[in-house]
Amino acid sequence: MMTNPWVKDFPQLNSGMCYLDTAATSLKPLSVIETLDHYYHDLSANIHRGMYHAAVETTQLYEETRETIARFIGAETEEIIFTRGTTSGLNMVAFSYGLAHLKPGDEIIVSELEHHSSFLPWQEVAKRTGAVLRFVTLNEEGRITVEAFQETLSEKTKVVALTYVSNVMGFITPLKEIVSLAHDTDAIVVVDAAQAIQHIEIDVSDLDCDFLAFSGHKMLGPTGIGILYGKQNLLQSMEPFEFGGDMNEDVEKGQSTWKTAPQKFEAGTMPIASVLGLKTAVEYLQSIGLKQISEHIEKVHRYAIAQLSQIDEVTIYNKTSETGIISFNLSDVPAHDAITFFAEQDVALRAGQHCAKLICDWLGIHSCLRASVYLYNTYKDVDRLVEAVKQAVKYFKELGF
Amino acid sequence: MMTNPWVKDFPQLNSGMCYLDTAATSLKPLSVIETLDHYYHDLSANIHRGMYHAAVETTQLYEETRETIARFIGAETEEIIFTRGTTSGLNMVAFSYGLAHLKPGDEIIVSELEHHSSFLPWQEVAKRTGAVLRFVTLNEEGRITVEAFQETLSEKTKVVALTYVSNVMGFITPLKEIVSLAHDTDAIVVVDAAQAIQHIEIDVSDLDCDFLAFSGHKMLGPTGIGILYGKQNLLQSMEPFEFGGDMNEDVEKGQSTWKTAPQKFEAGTMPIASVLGLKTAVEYLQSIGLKQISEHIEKVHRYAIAQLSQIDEVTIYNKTSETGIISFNLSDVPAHDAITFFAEQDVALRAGQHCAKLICDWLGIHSCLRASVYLYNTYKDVDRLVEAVKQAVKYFKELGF
Amino acid sequence: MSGLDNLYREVIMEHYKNPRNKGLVENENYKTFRIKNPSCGDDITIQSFVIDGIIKDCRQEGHGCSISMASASVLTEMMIGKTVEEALEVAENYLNMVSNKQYNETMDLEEAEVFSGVRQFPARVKCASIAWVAFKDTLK
Amino acid sequence: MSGLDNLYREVIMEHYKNPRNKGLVENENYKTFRIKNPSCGDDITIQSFVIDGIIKDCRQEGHGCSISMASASVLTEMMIGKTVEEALEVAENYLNMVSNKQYNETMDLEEAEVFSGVRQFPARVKCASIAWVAFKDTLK
Ligand SMILES: Cc1ncc(COP(=O)(O)O)c(C=O)c1O
Ligand SMILES: Cc1ncc(COP(=O)(O)O)c(C=O)c1O
Repeated sequence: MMTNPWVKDFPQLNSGMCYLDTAATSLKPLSVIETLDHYYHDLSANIHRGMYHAAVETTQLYEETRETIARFIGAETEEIIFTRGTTSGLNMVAFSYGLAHLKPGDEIIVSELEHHSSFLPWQEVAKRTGAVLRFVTLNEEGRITVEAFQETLSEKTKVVALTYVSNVMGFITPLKEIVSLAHDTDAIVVVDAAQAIQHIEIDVSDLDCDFLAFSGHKMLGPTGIGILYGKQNLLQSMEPFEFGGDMNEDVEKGQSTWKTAPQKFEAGTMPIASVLGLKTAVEYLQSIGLKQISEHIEKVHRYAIAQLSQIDEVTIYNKTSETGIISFNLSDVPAHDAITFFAEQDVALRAGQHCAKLICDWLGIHSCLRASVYLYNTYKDVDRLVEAVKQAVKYFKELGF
Repeated sequence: MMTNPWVKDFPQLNSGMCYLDTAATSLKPLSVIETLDHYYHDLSANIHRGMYHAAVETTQLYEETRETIARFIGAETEEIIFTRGTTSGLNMVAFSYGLAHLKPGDEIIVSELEHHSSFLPWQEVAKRTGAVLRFVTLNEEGRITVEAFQETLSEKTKVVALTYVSNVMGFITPLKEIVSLAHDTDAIVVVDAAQAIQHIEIDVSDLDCDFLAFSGHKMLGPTGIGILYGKQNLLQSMEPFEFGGDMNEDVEKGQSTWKTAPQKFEAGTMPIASVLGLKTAVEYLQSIGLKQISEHIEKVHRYAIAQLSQIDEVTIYNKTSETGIISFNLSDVPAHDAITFFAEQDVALRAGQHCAKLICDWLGIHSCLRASVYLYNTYKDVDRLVEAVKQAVKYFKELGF
Repeated sequence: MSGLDNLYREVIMEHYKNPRNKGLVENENYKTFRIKNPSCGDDITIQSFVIDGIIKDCRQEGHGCSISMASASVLTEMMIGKTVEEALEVAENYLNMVSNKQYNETMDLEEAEVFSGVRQFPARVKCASIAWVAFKDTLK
Repeated sequence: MSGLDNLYREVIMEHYKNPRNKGLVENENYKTFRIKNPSCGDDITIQSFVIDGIIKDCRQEGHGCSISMASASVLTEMMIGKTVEEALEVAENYLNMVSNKQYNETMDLEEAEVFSGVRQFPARVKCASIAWVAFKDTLK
């Protein structure tokens, strides 16, 4: 039995809850909460333009966050836009870039693995521009392969919008090869990294993707903050998505001009406290190292798969996944009945379509249970899950399911 | 001398800072900070779909916030949309409503009092649709009058986008009459209430405006959260502004459908902690009462105007303002030089154009100083400001300004 | 576990296993309404056939959890024979009961009473409501 | 107050009151660049006239706070006579100094040295930089 040195950093676990829902949102280490407290308790200032101490410190921490994030993913500072979350970032790309660049007949490659936040903006842009959505054919496991991507790619492809890690299947998309192929035909690649950023080392300059979006709340950070990375030349060429305070240069009654990116895309007062908290979250991740985190996840994940596989009534949809996400069902028990049982045992899972209906359709299921393993999970959590699953199977059988 | 019973609720004041920058962002009472702590410390869950205790409590608090806000402004629960802030709310209206409804030649009435967040979205929508921006002529004080509005209003007017309280002049716009006139010609009225919500009792059913937006961080709430109120029939008729998780009903490869408002406009994970904190902020405001708050502001404001008026070198641009905002300059001292002096004395003001360049142009100034008085300010704060102004005048005179 | 047992009452299990009035009819006199719950995957269609203000038939079809399936089944059985007015009143009261709002406790909710256990499970309120909401829409 | 005195040094006040090379010329050989700072209201235009890689003239115009005005004045005076290469090097070093980044302390920044006090006032860095950024752009 290993002891988990990180559990103590997460006060939410004090209640004794078995938290296996990180894919929905992660817990937050105390240091992140302390940063928020520092902002609200001691600063509570708006950024830029203020000259008093609190405003200056807040502004400095705010801009340092941008630098921290840039270094974290190998980007330039000017390529980091603060957003409300992954969803907002992906909408910005779809509407500021996509609407302006797509013509009838152009093709947008997506996949059935996409979260609705990575799919719906492009479905809408396709509708408005006359561009066509193309779906990468998933292999028998449900994975995006380079070969299948290559078959979908054509001279008409202008945008490739793919998830880095599926929030249902947990598979890692072979993005490096895909980006390289897409660029050969001059398509841009938009990456949904919401389920990757917290455990995969990302270097955008190496990956060479054009845009990449993720959320703070899934990477130990606060709610209400996300990041959109974009290549500088693309960002500079794009129109703003929202208009308002602080994103403008000159304002005249007849016409106005915008700042350069990233400020051009940050209209109005940003979620300042959450920005500051995100810096601390990244520092916490860096202090451990994503490599160590993913190794830990892998160990616990493999243990979970081994245990769950032994229960006849459990169907796992992604046994071969290389990340911490496990999607499964109990035979004859609808996911929403099962999840209520788990909740009563203080085992935190999630049931439903996970904002990814297309992959549920592909799997031929209406919904499923999802357990997701992260840094602060232990073998003991898995044991609790397995025990709860066994009890649930028994309970529902006896009820007559 | 009155003693201020609310100061003790604001830990940010412990440092001894003289805070006169509420118009930029308000301080936060301890109860709001505690709500955030409760969320991050004990819950840290995502809303909807989770069945475990933390998710259920979070979801409940989240939806209770909507009810609290609805009651606070006399709206129906379904008319309350959570946004990133005033800026986001106003952009939603401009792009989801404005783009769809405006044609070449239609007119949008705005004013030179608008904050850039209330002006730039409509300038952009005008550009894209061929609609024309019309400016209400301000009276000699810089106020929007019903008469001037009436002169600008025409059969061509389709949208009226006005601020409730100007963040530079502090004047209250006579909205009730304006809304009624606008509705006579079937124009809709969009209200920027960012500087009104924290001290004016708003009842949208009485005011009868069509949309109204404000920010949490200016009303004792957290950063990163705002509210857009919209009349139900308008919201239901509008297309979503962002697309993604949780705003959809059915998702198919070819086509998808949306939930009804407000969920239709809340794509992806919302700023959950900030939503919860906003509820506590509103409860704090309600526990005191906006009437008592505005009376307090008025007293301190009048005292400040009286004191500052006695200093020859001070030019006040809005002496007759009925709210807590004071915009002024020191003769021969650029605002940015003066503000640095104040900062050194820990007197928190703001200098610049305050994201409202058009009113600076109207005043014929490049920038100004702004002090704003709120609930937690005292006569003593005014005395400190006045003393700092006197010293600044002396200091810069001696330097040779 | 007592909470859970309160939810999975015998009547509910019985309806889940032996659903009443299942299967839709192709008849344009039947008003049909379908609701898909995008987060949990429930998909329920209700049909009602009204003559002279009286509900002559009520059908249901779909898939979902035991609570949503059973509540659809109970609904159809209860509604057949009621006037539209009565039906709407009962449905409203039922929806208030399961969502833990004020409701008329003196009104006879018949078998639907067993869904009162749902109040302890706020996250399952939607499951118990979906068929009833769809039903109300068939009467519009 | 010692911090403030460090900011408002005599040289700065002298340039603020007696700005050098003020007023633009209408001559297409002059490269012109204007920057408006939308938050503080500064509005500065710099012109430079280069022959054979040497800055023959440098002009400034605009309005703003004393720091931005003085730094524009100091800039123009310093740059006239320098090669473009030297000028860019000095400007880069100056911008690093005022923004409290690593900079070459051995390089002679002449009168511009007095703006080192700005480092203690992060919110004034832009004031001290705006003319110099505009100047760099005239040499592009
Ligand atoms: C009148 C007015 N409108 C709009 C805004 C924009 O609000 P936010 O920056 O919170 O989006 C502000 C504040 O900056 C304001 O004072
Ligand atoms: C793969 C993936 N993409 C996008 C999102 C959307 O992120 P958010 O809701 O934070 O905007 C999520 C999480 O819900 C996700 O798992």
